[in-house]
Amino acid sequence: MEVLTNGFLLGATYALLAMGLTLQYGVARIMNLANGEMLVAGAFAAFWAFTANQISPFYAVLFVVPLAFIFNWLVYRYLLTPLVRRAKSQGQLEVDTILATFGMSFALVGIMLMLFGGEFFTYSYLAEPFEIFGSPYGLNRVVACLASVFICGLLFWAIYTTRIGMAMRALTSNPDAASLVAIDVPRMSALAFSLGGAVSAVGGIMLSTFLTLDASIGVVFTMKALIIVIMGGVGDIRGAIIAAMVLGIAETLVASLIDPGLTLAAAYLLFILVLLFKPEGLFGRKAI
Amino acid sequence: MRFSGLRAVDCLSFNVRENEVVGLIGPNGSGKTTTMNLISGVFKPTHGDIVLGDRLISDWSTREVARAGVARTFQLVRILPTLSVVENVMAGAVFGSKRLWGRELNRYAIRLLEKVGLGEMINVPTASLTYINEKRLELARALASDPRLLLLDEWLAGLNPTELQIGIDLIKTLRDEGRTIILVEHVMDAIRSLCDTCVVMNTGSKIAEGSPQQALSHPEVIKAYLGEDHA
Amino acid sequence: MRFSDYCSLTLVIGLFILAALLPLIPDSDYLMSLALPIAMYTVLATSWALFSGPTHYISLATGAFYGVGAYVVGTGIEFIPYPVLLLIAGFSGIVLAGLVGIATLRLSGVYFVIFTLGLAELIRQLVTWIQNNFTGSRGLYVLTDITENYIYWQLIALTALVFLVGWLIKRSRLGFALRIIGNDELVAGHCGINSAGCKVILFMVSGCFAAVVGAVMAPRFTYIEPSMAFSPELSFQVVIMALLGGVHRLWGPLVGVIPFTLLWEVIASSFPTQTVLLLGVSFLLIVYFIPDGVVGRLEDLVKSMRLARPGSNRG
Amino acid sequence: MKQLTQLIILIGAMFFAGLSSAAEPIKIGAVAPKTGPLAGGAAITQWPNIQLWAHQINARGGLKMSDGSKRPVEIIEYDDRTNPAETIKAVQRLATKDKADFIVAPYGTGLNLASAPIFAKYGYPHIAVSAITDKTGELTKRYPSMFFTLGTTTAFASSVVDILKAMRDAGEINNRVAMVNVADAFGIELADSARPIFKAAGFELVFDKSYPLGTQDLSPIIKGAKAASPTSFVAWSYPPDTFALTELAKIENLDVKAFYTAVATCFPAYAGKFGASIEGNLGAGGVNPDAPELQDYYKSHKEVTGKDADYWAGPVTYASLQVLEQAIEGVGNTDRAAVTQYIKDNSFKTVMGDWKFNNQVIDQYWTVGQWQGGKFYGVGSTGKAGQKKAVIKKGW
Repeated sequence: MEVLTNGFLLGATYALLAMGLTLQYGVARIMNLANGEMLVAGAFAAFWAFTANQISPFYAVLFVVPLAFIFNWLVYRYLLTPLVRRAKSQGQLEVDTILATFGMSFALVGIMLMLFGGEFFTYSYLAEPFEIFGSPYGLNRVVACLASVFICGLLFWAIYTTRIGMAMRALTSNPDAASLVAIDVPRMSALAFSLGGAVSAVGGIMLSTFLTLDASIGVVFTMKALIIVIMGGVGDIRGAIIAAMVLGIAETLVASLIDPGLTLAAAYLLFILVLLFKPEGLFGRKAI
Repeated sequence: MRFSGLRAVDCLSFNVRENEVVGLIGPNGSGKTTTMNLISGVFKPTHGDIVLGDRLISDWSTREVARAGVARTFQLVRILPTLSVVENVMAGAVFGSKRLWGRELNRYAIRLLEKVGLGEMINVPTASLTYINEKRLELARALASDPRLLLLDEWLAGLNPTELQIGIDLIKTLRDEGRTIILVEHVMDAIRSLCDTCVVMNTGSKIAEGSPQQALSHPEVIKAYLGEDHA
Repeated sequence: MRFSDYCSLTLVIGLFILAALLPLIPDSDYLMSLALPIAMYTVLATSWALFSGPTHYISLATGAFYGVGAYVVGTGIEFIPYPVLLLIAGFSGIVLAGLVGIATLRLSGVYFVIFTLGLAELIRQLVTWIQNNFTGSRGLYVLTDITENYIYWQLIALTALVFLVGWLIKRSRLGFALRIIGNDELVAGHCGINSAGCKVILFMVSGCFAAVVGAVMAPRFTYIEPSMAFSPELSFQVVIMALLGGVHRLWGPLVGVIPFTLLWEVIASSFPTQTVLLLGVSFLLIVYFIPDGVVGRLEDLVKSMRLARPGSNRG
Repeated sequence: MKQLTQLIILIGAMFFAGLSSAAEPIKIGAVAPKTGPLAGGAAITQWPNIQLWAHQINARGGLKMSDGSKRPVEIIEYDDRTNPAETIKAVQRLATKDKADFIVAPYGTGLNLASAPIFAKYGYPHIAVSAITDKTGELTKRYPSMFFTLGTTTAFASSVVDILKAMRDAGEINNRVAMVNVADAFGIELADSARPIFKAAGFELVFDKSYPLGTQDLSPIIKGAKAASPTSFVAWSYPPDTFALTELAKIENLDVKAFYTAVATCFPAYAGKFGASIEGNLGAGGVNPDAPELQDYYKSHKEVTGKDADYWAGPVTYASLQVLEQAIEGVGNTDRAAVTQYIKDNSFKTVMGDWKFNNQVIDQYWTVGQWQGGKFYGVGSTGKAGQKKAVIKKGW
């Protein structure tokens, strides 16, 4: 039970990591390797708010979300749109965006270094025990988990019930057809990309309450998010959530029952197995 | 060759004897190209068998089918743009049932190009070939493997009257050489003058089979092509 | 071979001899510190392009193979002669690439990219776990008398080898098959080509070279830390250098490696505090403004010059 | 932003220092990570100390030469992105292109060992501060200008065992020890040398696991360790895991009498994050913060760099720079061979006390420290003066 609860908490954290990338890759078709840096930037903002201004990280959400949204919109509009226009095929777009966003991740690390320096940053917020089923868990983790559930729920609601959400789903399944039914593809993609960036930044805020981060750690989170998104099936929020849970629980199981030294290896193994036996992801459709 | 199964193509069964030219006709969407893809291994039938000679090839990959001696052209021409004209033909003769290499390969490819009427185009960049020449090139590539069975998927479609005649004559020479060919065509003149047998399909099923005359005059066929009123 | 082939062959051999003589120039130390990474990245990028050029699969596994090679040397240096270790490293690279290739080359492009990116991490963890639980701190120290010059010469020899292998592949049935696969995989299948097999073989060649480079470089680092041996950064640098040069010619990556290494050096030495930022920016500039690589640009230039010359005909 | 303004001030200071004394500055190269996995550590122990040292020397007009003139120092910094290939390249660049007079040792064991051949080749004295290895004998023989200051892996491991042994002999803890390590070179090496030492001392490793570098959730480790009910917990950990393990141990209320985490336990940020709850926590390193020279050091560190110094590698780094400073002034010029010889032959007054290299190695150093009353005191060493007695931890 303890293991499962722990796995659930971790899985929820992973879902938070992956949600932003799901939107960016699934809808906007941008395999954003700078996603982790966005997350670290969000964490930085929370750290700064907490240590310099004694603002609770949860209030930091209020200014981080619009800032991240605008920043990502600018990135999409001015850096990625030219690539989208230039690409002759989906494959070429993927290669181009992978390279471009990798460059961006470097540039973002550089900017964060300039602004904040290279030290580790960490603070204590809600680092108190919280009992679930009789065993203690970090309250900050539990809160992050709740936030994750809330954000996933919100996105779920938005994607499956609103008009914009429907447009996004249309875009995910077929961008060409979407443009035929009068969906403004560039604008919708930009929206999804920016929203994804904002969600990642919020994820960073949550993570900063219990992880020790530094400016160049973003790539670790990008990697995890990529695995989850691909395991879940591209552009499928449900898939991403389930993949995150599966990964979280699997890692905790391996760490508790076999050897903590093999947790990440187990994660990759799971990833390979999913790809080999269900190449379109847990929830993905078969490519036509 | 026996054949049946799959939803896009259902209840279809026909035989092709050696040295025979079989025409596969039917309205758009009747499953002709799907049939070609099934035979050449692009799709695998969910039910039914495909037999080549005495071997069951239903589950074979395109590569295995090709190595067993089946070559094809495509409805939408697929030439290899970054290869030269000669190399395009070579592609067919290196890996399949024929395994030529070196000078011999070069001579062989040029001979085939001359045969399909591209003898003068050897040094022309592939990208600047005209439509009929692209078709000829693709045919030369298919012939390069010296196939037991040649699949021509609307090879004559889109040609102007003069080109059409050239094309029909070309296929005729192939028939006279004793090649086994399955021909998907809309051009009825070609069907009449080239085919020994004709299989008519509609909505995935065979509706008629026989000599071109017989098949084309079958009431079901007329209904399928022209609608109820003419039946 | 034609006369012009002999000319270019002589030229290539001459260049190799010149490159090999570099360490003998007095006061060439600073030059050497640039030439060594250039040689290393040339081998890596060229062998990467051997695979990725024709197949269009972006492999980020270079770091994984490199790390495996380094670890083979690290683990065995105390009781196995060094040249044998190089062979073992190459062989491990081949085996690993074979396994990975068979498992993943059926995946579509982007999954392959992500998988190979994770591969270095996966292997790093397995290696450290094994080390942690079974071999202890063995395999961390590589104390040898192999000097920088010898490493450089080995790399030059590897460069020659990778060019030779690349040239042989180009001339072989395999090379021809790859060009067809690169054009149209469906047609390739209908021509009787085993495209998966061809890709796996190439991936093995490329993995072998990367592993041997890792093995050659191991003595230079003295102390092998897993997090540094299996660096994802290396994989990306190789990709960007190869793409900067152009992957459709054998010498393409070389044309990318040299300017990129020099650019890198200029950035690192002139802007030591903003290195990462500027690297990112230069990376972006390459993606946006030289998408076809230097070779592509050169070829465009040559083409336009020919067109501009009056009376010249095509081809 | 802060760093940028500091940089401008620094450059300005150098400029004016350059004006006032027309003497040509002594070029000091510095290569260490500003990015990559080790950047976080280097930003605390390496870069600020170089900055402090250069500031202090230039503030007093420079290094005194034998001809009576004073030469300021000029720092040439390079970021090696925690990549040994880049370290090698940067050191080579400093030696050949920038013609640096001296080069500060890089940061981290791997980066120091990678660049050692280059230091040796050009005859630069190489005071490898942040390198902990058992191969000091072999390495110093191979590289005659290489010096070690921080200690050996075995000494670190056995010191921890000694402290636990003393506690056990006093009846404060029992034989049950939980040991974990980060699965990277440093952690593997330490765990590997600690295992036999624990066994020889009669301890039982009731939990012995590793975790990969970059693990996000360490709670299975703490839960597992807790389930094994040890009275001592030892983690050969890196900074991010040191923080995570401590936080989780606190949340889980891991009730041990001795709690040891390796690197970063001595960082001011550690105290900043956990406040008073870390009272009694053991960690790698330690100093005697009550020593007057160190108190001065901490004060000026805060003044010049705006940050608090840590309680281990930072002061040692500074001490190594003092060695360099005193050796250059002792020789009176920038002859590297002479300076290297001077370092070998003389003893030095540093913030870490008197230093004398014995076969190029400082063999009196701090190994274990403990948070006591808000300061990190050395409680284990190889013969350092001012050592405190380790106390047991009384809950979180």
